[in-house]
Amino acid sequence: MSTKQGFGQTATPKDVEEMVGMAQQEMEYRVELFNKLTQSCFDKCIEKKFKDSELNLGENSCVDRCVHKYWQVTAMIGQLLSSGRPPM
Amino acid sequence: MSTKQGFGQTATPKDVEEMVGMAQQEMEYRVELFNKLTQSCFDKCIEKKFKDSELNLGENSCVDRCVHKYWQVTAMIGQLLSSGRPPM
Amino acid sequence: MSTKQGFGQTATPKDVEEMVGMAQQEMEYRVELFNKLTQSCFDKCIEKKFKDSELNLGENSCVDRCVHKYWQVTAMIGQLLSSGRPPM
Amino acid sequence: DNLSEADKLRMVTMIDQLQVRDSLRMYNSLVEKCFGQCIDNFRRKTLDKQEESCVRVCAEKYLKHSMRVSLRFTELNQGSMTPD
Amino acid sequence: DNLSEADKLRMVTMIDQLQVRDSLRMYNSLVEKCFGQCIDNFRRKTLDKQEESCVRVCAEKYLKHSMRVSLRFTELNQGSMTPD
Amino acid sequence: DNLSEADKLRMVTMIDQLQVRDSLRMYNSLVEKCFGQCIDNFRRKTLDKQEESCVRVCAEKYLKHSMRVSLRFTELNQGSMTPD
Repeated sequence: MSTKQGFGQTATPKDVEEMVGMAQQEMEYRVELFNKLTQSCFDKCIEKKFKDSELNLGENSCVDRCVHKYWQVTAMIGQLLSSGRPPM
Repeated sequence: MSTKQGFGQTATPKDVEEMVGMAQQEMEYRVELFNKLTQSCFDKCIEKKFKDSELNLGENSCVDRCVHKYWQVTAMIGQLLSSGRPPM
Repeated sequence: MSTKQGFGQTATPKDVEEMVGMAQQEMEYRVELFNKLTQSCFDKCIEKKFKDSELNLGENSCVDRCVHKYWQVTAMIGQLLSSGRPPM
Repeated sequence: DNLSEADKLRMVTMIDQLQVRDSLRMYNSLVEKCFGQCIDNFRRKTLDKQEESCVRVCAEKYLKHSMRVSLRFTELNQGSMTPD
Repeated sequence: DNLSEADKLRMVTMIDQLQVRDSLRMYNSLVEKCFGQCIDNFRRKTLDKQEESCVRVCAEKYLKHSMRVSLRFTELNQGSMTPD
Repeated sequence: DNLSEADKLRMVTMIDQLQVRDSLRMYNSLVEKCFGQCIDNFRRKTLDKQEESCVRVCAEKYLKHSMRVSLRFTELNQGSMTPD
């Protein structure tokens, strides 16, 4: 139906460029959030003796709570930033 | 006047590619410099008790001096790198 | 011989896109590996007094061994990841 | 300067996208920093009052700090001061 | 939705490339982390048994940890829990 | 190999740009590292002699270290050594 040149209902090259760009931004943001969350909770919850390759009960529940608290902090700071209240 | 195909005085696609690339490099460098500077001076100057959300006098003047010293270190190392003196 | 439009033996635009992308991935991976290796071995081997700008004998041999061990750890973890053994 | 309209638009779009990306990175760094400084107790899964207050103050201080750094940094870049 | 087939293919290619890149970054971070935690002796140039065991356990724990975080993170993103 | 001239040029340009980017990143990391290690006193706004000397030695050592790592890393990648 549609062709590469973008006639008819098809998105124009510029729109496509922007959509690809926005999808990429969104993905990058989520991946970076996930990576920082994983690092932070590893440092806070996982014992560094590295004797047993299983996560024990204490580590597992620490990780669950850590993810939840990290998510809450993300939400809190997101609200703060979007409130637009001048920080000075 | 000019058209997308790059006739006349218009930059060729390759030139544009390079100009966009260079502008992007320059911006990325400045943003990364600003981020590292902000992190470094936050770690060196801001009290970690987080009781009062204002910066006090001591913190403010520490930040000003920290930015200045960071800028001097950037200039010093820039000269060192561009001098081309073989480091061995 | 070949033209930009990609007739004959020439790679199609999509193939080129992918090849450029893959070459870029590979380069980024190697640069990041090199940077993390350099940082890690600097932190582990180089004295922080910063009096003499030469690396001394102890520092030099520490760096050589550090690079070798880092390379072995990279190989070990690479095998672990590619073995596909379910980690749980 | 001798860019076509289409190319100018492309550069503007590129700069916009970089700014969105940098804002999102700053957001991620701010969360990581204040989480790291304020949260050390994982006996409950929700933030207590003290943790919430610490996170809020940390984020507000970080933003004020960042604005001050930005101001000073701009002054230096505009050459209003010399590196003596 | 009103993307041409060529554009759809381009987005799929872009997403694939980002996933490869993220896997390679994760690999690099994992090596850096476990090297940093396990290797502190540079009197020999090869890993001894104890270092090998530490690296193996560290990497396995990190992967298990990462999978658990991923599971919880997905639950939260799907709104199966509310943030209070 | 069966790339058109235009595509070859594109890859060369891409590689050049990545190298410029990596040099700038290295420069930023070097400044951050040596600032972090050498500067801890903020009672004055200019570097004193001792700080200047520390920064200079730090940067020179870092560059020499980086060159040695690069040499060893290249040897390992070329398979002149086996990981036993």
